[in-house]
Order: sequence, then structure tokens, then C-alpha cells
Amino acid sequence: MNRLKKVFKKRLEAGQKLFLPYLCAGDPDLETSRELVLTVDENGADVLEYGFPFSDPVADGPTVQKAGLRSFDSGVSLTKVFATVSDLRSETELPLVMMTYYNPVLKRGEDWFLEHTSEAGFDAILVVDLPPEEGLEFYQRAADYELETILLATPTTPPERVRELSQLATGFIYYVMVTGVTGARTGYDTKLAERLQVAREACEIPLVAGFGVSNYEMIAPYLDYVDGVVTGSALIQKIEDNLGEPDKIKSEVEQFVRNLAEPLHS
Amino acid sequence: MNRLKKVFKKRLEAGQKLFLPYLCAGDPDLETSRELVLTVDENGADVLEYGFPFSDPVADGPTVQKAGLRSFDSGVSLTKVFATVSDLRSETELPLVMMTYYNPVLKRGEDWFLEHTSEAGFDAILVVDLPPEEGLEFYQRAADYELETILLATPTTPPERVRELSQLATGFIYYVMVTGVTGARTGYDTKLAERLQVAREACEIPLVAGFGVSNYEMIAPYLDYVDGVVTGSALIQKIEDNLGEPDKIKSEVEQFVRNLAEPLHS
Amino acid sequence: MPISYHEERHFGEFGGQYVPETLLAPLEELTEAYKTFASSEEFQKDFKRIVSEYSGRPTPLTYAQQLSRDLNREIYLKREDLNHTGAHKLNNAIGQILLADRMDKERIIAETGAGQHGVAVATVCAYFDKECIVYMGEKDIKRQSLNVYRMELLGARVEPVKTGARTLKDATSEAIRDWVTNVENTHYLLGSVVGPYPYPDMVRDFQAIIGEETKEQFQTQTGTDPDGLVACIGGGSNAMGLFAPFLDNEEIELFGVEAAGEGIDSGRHSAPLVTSGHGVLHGSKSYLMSDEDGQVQTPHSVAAGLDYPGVGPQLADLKEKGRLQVKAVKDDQVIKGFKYLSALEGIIPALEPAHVFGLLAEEPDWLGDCEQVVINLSGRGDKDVLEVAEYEGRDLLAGGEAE
Amino acid sequence: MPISYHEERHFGEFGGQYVPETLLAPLEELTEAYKTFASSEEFQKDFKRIVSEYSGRPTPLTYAQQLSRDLNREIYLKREDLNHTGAHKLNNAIGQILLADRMDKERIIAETGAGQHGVAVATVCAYFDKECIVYMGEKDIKRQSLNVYRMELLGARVEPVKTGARTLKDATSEAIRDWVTNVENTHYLLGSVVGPYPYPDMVRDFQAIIGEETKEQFQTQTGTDPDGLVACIGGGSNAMGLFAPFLDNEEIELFGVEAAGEGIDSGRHSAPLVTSGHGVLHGSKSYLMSDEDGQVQTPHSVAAGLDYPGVGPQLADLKEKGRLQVKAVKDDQVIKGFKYLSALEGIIPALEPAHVFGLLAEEPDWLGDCEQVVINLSGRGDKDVLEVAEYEGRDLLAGGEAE
Ligand SMILES: Cc1ncc(COP(=O)(O)O)c(C=O)c1O
Ligand SMILES: Cc1ncc(COP(=O)(O)O)c(C=O)c1O
Repeated sequence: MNRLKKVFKKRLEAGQKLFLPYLCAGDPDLETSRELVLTVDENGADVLEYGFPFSDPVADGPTVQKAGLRSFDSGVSLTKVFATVSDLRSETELPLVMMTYYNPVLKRGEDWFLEHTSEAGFDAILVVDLPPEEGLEFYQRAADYELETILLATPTTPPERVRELSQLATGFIYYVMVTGVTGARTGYDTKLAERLQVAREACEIPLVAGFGVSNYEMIAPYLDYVDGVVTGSALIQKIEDNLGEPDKIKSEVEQFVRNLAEPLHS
Repeated sequence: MNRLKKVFKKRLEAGQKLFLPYLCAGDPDLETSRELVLTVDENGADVLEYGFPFSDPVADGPTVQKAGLRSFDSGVSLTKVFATVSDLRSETELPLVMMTYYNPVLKRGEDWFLEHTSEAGFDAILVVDLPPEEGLEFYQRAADYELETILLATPTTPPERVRELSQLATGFIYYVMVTGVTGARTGYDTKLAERLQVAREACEIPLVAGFGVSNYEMIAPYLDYVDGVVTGSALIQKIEDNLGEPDKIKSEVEQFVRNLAEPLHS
Repeated sequence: MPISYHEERHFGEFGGQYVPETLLAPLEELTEAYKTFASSEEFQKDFKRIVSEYSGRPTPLTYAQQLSRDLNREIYLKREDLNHTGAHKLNNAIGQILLADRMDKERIIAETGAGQHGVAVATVCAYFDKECIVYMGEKDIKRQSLNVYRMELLGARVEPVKTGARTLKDATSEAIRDWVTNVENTHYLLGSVVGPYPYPDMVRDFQAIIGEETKEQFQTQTGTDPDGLVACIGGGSNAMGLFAPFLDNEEIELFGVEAAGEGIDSGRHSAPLVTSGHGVLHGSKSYLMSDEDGQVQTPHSVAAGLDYPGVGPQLADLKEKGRLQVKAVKDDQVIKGFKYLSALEGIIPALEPAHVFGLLAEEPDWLGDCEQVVINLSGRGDKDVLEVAEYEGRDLLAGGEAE
Repeated sequence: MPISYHEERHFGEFGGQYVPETLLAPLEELTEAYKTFASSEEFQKDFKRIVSEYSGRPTPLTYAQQLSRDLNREIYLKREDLNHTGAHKLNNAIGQILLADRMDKERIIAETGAGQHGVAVATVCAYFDKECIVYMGEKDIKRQSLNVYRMELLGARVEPVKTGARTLKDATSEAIRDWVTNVENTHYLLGSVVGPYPYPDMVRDFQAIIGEETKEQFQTQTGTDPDGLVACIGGGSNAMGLFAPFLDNEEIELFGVEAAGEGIDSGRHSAPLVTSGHGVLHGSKSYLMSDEDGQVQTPHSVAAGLDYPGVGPQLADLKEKGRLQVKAVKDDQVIKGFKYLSALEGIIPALEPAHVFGLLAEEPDWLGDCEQVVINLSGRGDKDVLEVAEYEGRDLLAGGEAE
């Protein structure tokens, strides 16, 4: 059983929720980014969604976009990300999700991409702009490379589709809690709880929620319907706010991860 | 019999040709212009075509246009031109032709214009852009103010029309020797002599020729067919060439007029 | 033909041929050609084919929904802005180049102020592969350098005119001088319903396609005739083109809008019909801005195409007879009209027809009882966007738009 | 609908809906609306009426006499330059605004690069009285300040995009982000045959009026069909619009011209079909300029309207199948094409279609045996005159034209 499956099993059996931070590989630079993987691991993260940045991230808001730019500026490349992850595997067993857009996959070739992602030590793959309609074979093939697959669902996804998505995906369903792009928010639609509940019922695999989560309080009302929580922009903001001070970044990230992981695990 | 008629009678009976210089009233300034009238008179001019400048002189080339601009700059106005001429009449009996465009006439009113032109001491009127078709009444009315009328003919004017023009005009026919605008030229069309001869035959009143005449040699070949010669641009060029030196202007004009008047009168 | 007054070359007391004798022969030749060819079936067929296949006619008659609501009557726009090169000017240029071709004239000259007519002439000369010289005042050349470049791209030679105020009227004078000199092989392609006969008639007839289409389109769209027609007036060709086929019906009211520039009282305007007496310039009698000595005044308008001190003689006659109502509108209100139509209907008008919208936005009652009105949208405003921005104090070319 | 591959949303292996899950619902809504309304008789009547009465269609098919002589075959120009606002872009804008209106969307967003599509969208929004936000890269805003001002005159808000290269592709991404966020009341009015299904189909269908008219006009003028069709290719909407009704007839050859910019080898070009492999950007699979890691490259062309790293999926498919021949032409040759057509036919082309003339002036044989060829003259060049002058080292705005 791969690392991702294992951690879900462990937490869920313990009646706990998972915490899944998102970081952009190479942000703010390759070295710090590498260390941040260890930081989130040591402070309670259950899974890391590790983004390989794309030049045209249509699903992302300004915070994630800027992270990508920093990452490009630091010279990120697929080769380097794979090397870093490969290297990290001697130090951590944190489940890692390769999160990216489809063009980097297509350009290298689906098989090449899956193979190298898996070999580097990733446990799952999430391709933001590859809905199952376009990626049926791709998602099925991921299993050949021992990668779990993750699909997105949204408040406008009908329950039957959530069910089908969950039959296709092997890792979990990532429920996007708002329409719009990534980015920290202050609250959610009043109908969200109801919709999440419906989705939860239709979903046959673990369901984690994210988009806009800045702190535990925001997500607390929905914890009955989710198995885990993703945070991206709010975490990345800590990096943006402390550029040039790697130690400060680490301590802030540490604090942020703890603040979410602890209540989720209790 | 008015001054214009008289001088034509005198010269033609003597078997001589007339010399009719053109000057622009107010060029290069009101005072010098006034004196130039006396200069041309004293040096052999038979008639002076005295132009009242118009802002948009479509029939004139650059030399005459520039004369008009100098004249405007010196503050020329109808009132001033009339006053100058009126004043000059105590000093000279040189026949003067009011040469202008139609708008200044129309604006003041045809009768006003004829009356004041006559009263100031002009002897004839030539309105460049008032062909007899538009000015039948005007030209007839000129007689009421004791002004002779002058009409234009050109190499493309058919002989019958030359005859009709000469029946309408009372002063003379001004034969424009080229198509085009005023301005000194170096020579004429080979068919000019022939055309002039035809025109001369059709013309029932004196016929003078002009446009482009710079010196006696240019006009000599055509003297059999004309009663007089007009020069404008070549004369005005003397003014333009010596701006700021009124004495030089006067002496150059003197020389130029002599150079033409003498052979024509011999 | 014995010398006599030609009634038919005049409009009431206006029009005629106030030209030096030298021009009578070429005008006669042109009159002959115009009468022989222009009305011939073959010529008309060629004309119709070219304005259609080359220039995109018929131009639409657009019902202006928001404008109609705002002015409280039905407003239709005759879309001359959609002609090739962006204004009604091309209609006349096509007509005359066809005529010049029939007359075997291989050299075409023209005057231009803003450059719109110059571009139209350069265009048809390229299309007919003829030599093209455009006279343009030196001052206008500097102000309208884009259009100068357009003409050059089209293969024309732009000849700077350095006389007088170095603007349109001086360019016109210069073109006449060229014509006088080169009549043999040259056609003078005059740009509006001004100049000596036959120009005002000929240009009107070529532009009358505007009114003819309007009549037909209005019938198709509404089943009736409009009861009011409105146009801006520079030389008057777009106005006469629209009015011509409706002149018979005395019940149709005609409205003309002139340029009040910086204000009638300032003297810096271009509104002869509203302000001036009769005069003669460039070969015909009409209304003319000139001083007591008859010296022509320098006109002023924010719209370069209205910057002419005279006006077509037929319009003078229509005004004299009380058939044409005329008002003038000031530059600042014109800018408002420009923006008003742009935002309301998604059509950026040229500054010339923007005069109409500026006036109507302020005085819709001027149209009186007229309920169904056609406005001649004589040209598009792309050429003017830079100038309007400047007028508003915005420097577009500094690239200062991003916050 | 169970999850499955939708063959009909693809062109061969291209096209599709490569979008985040969030966009699937709005795309479904749009697809529904498009299928329900767009083909309905009533919608088609409205569309035809507006393109005719507002935009001036049909645009002419002009026989280009001098060009034909020079290229030694019959050349016809489809005159999309004569559309209101000066390019084919308005056809699509009109179609989509009508659709948005049927869908009760009161807020319209769009992306723009050069500003041509932005102006078209701002125009129809004014005409339909709808809120309009145009996303435009900050760099483009600086380069195209005139068009920015035009959009503002038309009542649109131009939103500067400060991400990425701050040009068209980034503006597109930003528009998509807005749409994802405001799908409820917002229609995203995409400007070319790119993006996820149904955009490539829908935009093509609205632009197909170009080809439909061409077919009919060509029949009327010659009694037959053309044997070659040529268009410049940016996103590909003017090309697909012309080609669409002729696709059935395999004997008609299709030619597309891309922008080689400063040269293919320089990397500074905009020629994905000629140079690149497959890729996915903005929701569909096609040819795409991207590096080995799949990062999209910044395109370059003297023609801002061709400055896009991707291309419509149907064109990718036509090329893949060998039906479409494609070549790219360099900036300097494009400038020559611009001047070539201007002087030959009196039509100043936009720099985008000037690519076609630049290429043909150099390589007329590319058209092979084709004897009767239609070139899509997708837009007029007024917008480009300043840039061409600059390219040639002439500073028009300094007023340096007079000798
Ligand atoms: C768009 C437009 N409208 C009107 C005019 C004024 O001319 P006219 O009064 O002859 O129509 C011009 C002259 O250039 C013009 O370009
Ligand atoms: C005149 C013109 N032609 C062509 C294009 C390229 O777009 P497409 O390939 O979608 O026709 C543009 C884009 O702005 C344009 O303005």
C-alpha cells in the first residue's frame, strides 16, 4: 500500500482529519523549497501537494501565480524537481502529490511523465486542467506507475458526477469549495455545508476540501463532511511575506502547519 | 476720352506698342509702392495694372502671391489704395487699371466698388475671376462710372469668343499667352504666334499680351499681333530681390521698365 | 455659344463659374464629359459596380436604439463611416476617377485638408493605376502626418503648399493653379460640392447615392420616408448627397450643422452659412467668411474636414430659400457629441459628423416635430481618437494608460 | 451523462475541454445555449439583421486587378476590412453578444491583445447596453494606447493584467479566472477559434458568414468556386471563417500564413503550426509554442493580432491531415506586403493579413496550380500605419513630413 493510502487509512481509522498543505516546488528558491518539505512533514502535514508551476496557471489566483514566478526565477525545471524529490526520499516518507497542469505532461509524453513522477518518489498525481473526459486513459494508466490519482469536484458538480469521479480517482477527491481561482478568502457560501454533505454522500473514496482556507476556524463548520483539508495560498503568503529571510519563512510555515494540523488531528 | 483710351490712341496711331507693367498695390510697402507708380510712369510705362491683392489668388504664381503677402503685411486695404491713388492723381496722369479678384468687389457691392474705384482715379477695371458670363451687368455698369473694362483671352479661347469678348470689353483684351498662372517663363508654345494672329484678327479692340514676359526678346516675335505687352512677375521679382533697399528697388524697376518700354515705343 | 448668363449653372443666385478665362475651356470639357458619360447607362453600371465591389456599398442604415430613446424620436444613422477609407469621400472619388478615365486623363490632382479626401483620391488612383498628386497645406501636413503617410503608402505624391495660411483653402488654390497649367492631361478631382460648375452638381450627383440608398432602406425598414434629414456641413458634399433625392418633397425638413469652433464671437469658427454674407471663392458664389475688403478669413474647427471658409452653392440657395435650417456647434460640445455616440451606440464618429450629435445632445428640440430622422454619419472617428484624447489632456502616445 | 470522451467536441485529436472542473458547468451551460439558440431561425435572423444593419455586411469580394496581374492568377479579396470597427472580429462579437443576451448575462468579459477584439466587444456591449470588462496585458496597454482609449470611449473598462509576459495569453488567462469566479452573470466573449469547446465551433460558425458570402459572391462573379483560399492565422478565426463552408470540397486548397516574426530560428516568432508540437493551453489541445517542460513561450510578431502562442484546434487538425498548407513570413517581408497591397490596390491592409501579401509577393508559386484564389483581407491597416512608419524609421508624430 503506498504512502498516500497508508496515511489516509491511519488518520481515518483514528477518527482524525488530514491536513494537506500545498507548496509550489522551487518557491521561493530550490533549496528553501526542499527544506520546507521537511518542515511541513515535521510539523504535522499528512500529505504535501507539491506543485510543478506552469506558465499559464488559469486556475490560480495571484498568490499562487507569484509563487510560480518566484519558482521560475529560481530556475525550476522538471528535472530539478524530480531530483529534489528523489533526494528527499532518504529523509522523509511524507506522501507527495505531483500537482500540475496538463501541458507539461503532454509535452514530455504521458508515460514519460508518469514514470518519472513515480520514480522520483511522488505518490499521486493531480492535473488541474485534465478533466476525466480528456484524461480517461491517462488516469487509468497512472496505476501502472503506482501513482494514485486525484480528481477535482466543485459545488456545481452534480452528485452523480461526484460518484463517478470517485470511482475513477484512486487517491481522493479534491473538493473545490468555491467557484473561482485559488486564493485566501474570508468565508464561504451559505449553501456550502449542504452541498458538501451531498458530495460526501456520493463520494466513494476520501474527500478533502480546499480553496481559500486561511485558518482552522474557516473550515471547522465543514469538518463533518470532509476527510481532510488543503491550504495553499494562505500558506504561500507566509513565503511571500518573508522573502529573503529563509529562517523566518520556515518558522512561519511551521507555525501555520501546526495551527491547522493539531486541531485536525485531535 | 479717358486716360487709358488716350494713351492707346496715341501709341497706336504712332505705330508703337504699349508697355503695361503690373504692380501689386502696397508691395513692398505702401510708401514704396506709391513711389513706384511714379517711377514706372517716368520711365516709359503707358498703363499700370495696379493689383489690389486678394487672399486667394488662384490665377497667380508664387512671385505675385508673395507680392500680395508683402502687401498685406504692410497693412494694405481698399481704403488705403483708393487714398493713395487719389493722392497720386495730383502728380501723374498715368492710366491705372484696378486689377483684382471678384470677392473684394462683391463684398463691398459692385456699385460701391465701381464708384470708389473711379473716384479714386482709376481708369479701368480687370476682375481676374469674373468672366463675362457671370459679370455681364457688372461690365456694362462700369461705363456708368467711366471705367473701361478689360477681359482676358487665352490660347484656348476660340476666335468667335475673342470677338464677343472684344465687343463687351471697352479697354482692351488681355491675351494670356500661356495656360497656367502668372510667373516669369523662358519661352512659349510653338503654336502661339499662329493663335495670337487668329485672336488679333477676331479682336475688335486693342489686344495686349502678357504672362511670363521677362524681357523684350521673349515678346519680340509676337509684336506683329499685339498692341501692347504686360509684364508682372519679372518686374515684381526686382522688388523681391531687393527687399529692404527701396532705392535699389526703384533703380531696378526703372531699368526694367526702360528696357521694355524703349524698344516697344521705337 | 454666345456669351450669356447660364441659369442652369447656378442655384438661385449662387454657384456659377467665377474663374479666370483660362479655366473656362477645361471646365467646358469637363461639363461635356460629365453630361455625356456620367448619365450613361454604362458609366452608371461601372460606378455602381465599383462602389459596391470595392467600397462596400450599400452602406447600412442603422436604427439607433439608445439615441432614439435619448432624443425621443426615431433616429437612423446612414453609415458612410463604413465606406472603404472611412468616409463618404470615396463615393465622389470613384465617380470622378471613372470620369477622368473616360476622358483619358492619366494625371490626377486633388486638394486636401485633413487628408480624408486626399486618401480617397490616392486610393482610387492606386486602384486605377493613375498618377496622383495631392496638394496639402504645409500646416495640415504637420497636423495630419498620419494621413500624409497613408497617401504615400497608396502611391500618391503629397505636395506641400506654402502659401497663405498653408491650409485647405490654399491647397485648393494651388490645385487650381496646377490644373490651369496642366489641363491637357490632368483631371482636378475636387473633394466637395464647391468650386465652379460643374463640380457642385457633379459631386452632388456622385454623392446622391447616399440619399438614394437611404430612401430605399428607409422604405424597406419603415414603409415610409423620413421627415427630417441631418448632416454636418463643411463643403457640403455629405449633406447634399443625403438631401438630393429628397429635395422634391417639401415636407421633409433639412438640417445642417456647421462648426462654431471656439465660438462664433471669437471669430475662430467655420460657419459661413450661420455667420457670413455672400462671397466668391474657388470659382463659385456662395456664403463665404471674408472681411470687409473681401479677404477670405481663416476658418477654425476641431474637425479638420470642416475647416473651409466657404460652402457649396446649392446649400447656400437652400438656406436662402428657407428650406435648410442651420446651426453651429462649438468644439467642446463636439467632443461631447463624439463621446456621446461612441458610448451610446458603439460607433465612434468622425469629428465632422460628431457636430450633429454634439448639437442634438444639447438641443434635441431643434428637430421640432420631426419623428423619423436620418443623420448622415459621414465618417468614422478612428482618425480623430488621438486628437480627442489630446483635447481631453491625455497623452496616449506616452503610453501612460496603465495605472 | 456518464464520464466519457466526447468525440464531437474534438477535431481529430485536437480541441476538447482541458479545463479545471469548475469550468465544466459554465461550458455546459454555454454549449446548451449555443445549441439551442444559435441554430434557431430567430437567432439567425437577428444575427443576419445586425451584421447587415449595424456592421455593413455583406462585405464585398473585390477582384484585385493589379495583384492578379502581378501574381499571374485571378485574385479576389474578401473585404473584412470594411466591417464596422475594421476587422472580421465584429462578426463573432455580434454572434456572442446575441447569445449572451439570450442567456441573460449582463456582464461581458473579454481578453484582447492588440485591442481589435477588445474594441469589437466594447462596441457590441455599447450597442446592447451591457457592462464590459476587457482584460489586456499591461505591456499591450502601453503599446496599444489608442485602442485602449477607443474601448473606453465605447464605455468599456480596460483591466490591466500584470501577470506573466503581460500580453495576450496572460490577458486570456485572467479573463478565464474572472469567468470561473463570476460565471453566474457573466459571459466570456472569447475572440478567436481557440479555447475549450464550444468556443472553437461557435466562433467558427459566427465567422463562417465570411465564407458563406464568399461562396455566393464568387459564384455570382465567376459562376464557379475558387480553387484556393488564403488567410493569415493568429488564433485562426478569420481563416476558419473563410474555410468553413468550403471544407467539404477536397479540391479546394487551403493556405494559412503564420508570423515568422524576427525569423523562425530567432525563436521570436508566432508560428506554432510551422514550428511546434502539440500542446494544451486555455482549454484545448492544438499546436502550441512551449519548451521541453511545457512552459508556454512568448510569441512575437509585428502584427499584434497574431501574437498568440497557440492556434485553433480545427486548424491543427486540418494541418495534421494535410489539408491545410502553412508557411510563415518574417516581419520585414510583412512590411513589404503592407506597402505592396496599398500601392497596388488602394487598400491598406492590417498587418495581420499583410502577412499573406508579404508571402505571396515573394513566393507566388506557393499557390501552385490554383487559378482563382480568394484571400481573406481580415482587417484594415489604419491601426498599423503609425507602427509601420516607425518600423521604417519615420517619426510621424514629430510632424516631420513637410520638407
Ligand atoms: C467624415 C467627414 N464628414 C464631413 C466632411 C465635410 O465635407 P462635406 O461637407 O463636403 O461632406 C469631411 C471632410 O473631409 C469628412 O471627412
Ligand atoms: C485584422 C486581423 N486579422 C487577423 C487576426 C488574427 O486573429 P484570427 O487568426 O483569429 O483571425 C486579428 C486579431 O486581432 C486581426 O485583428
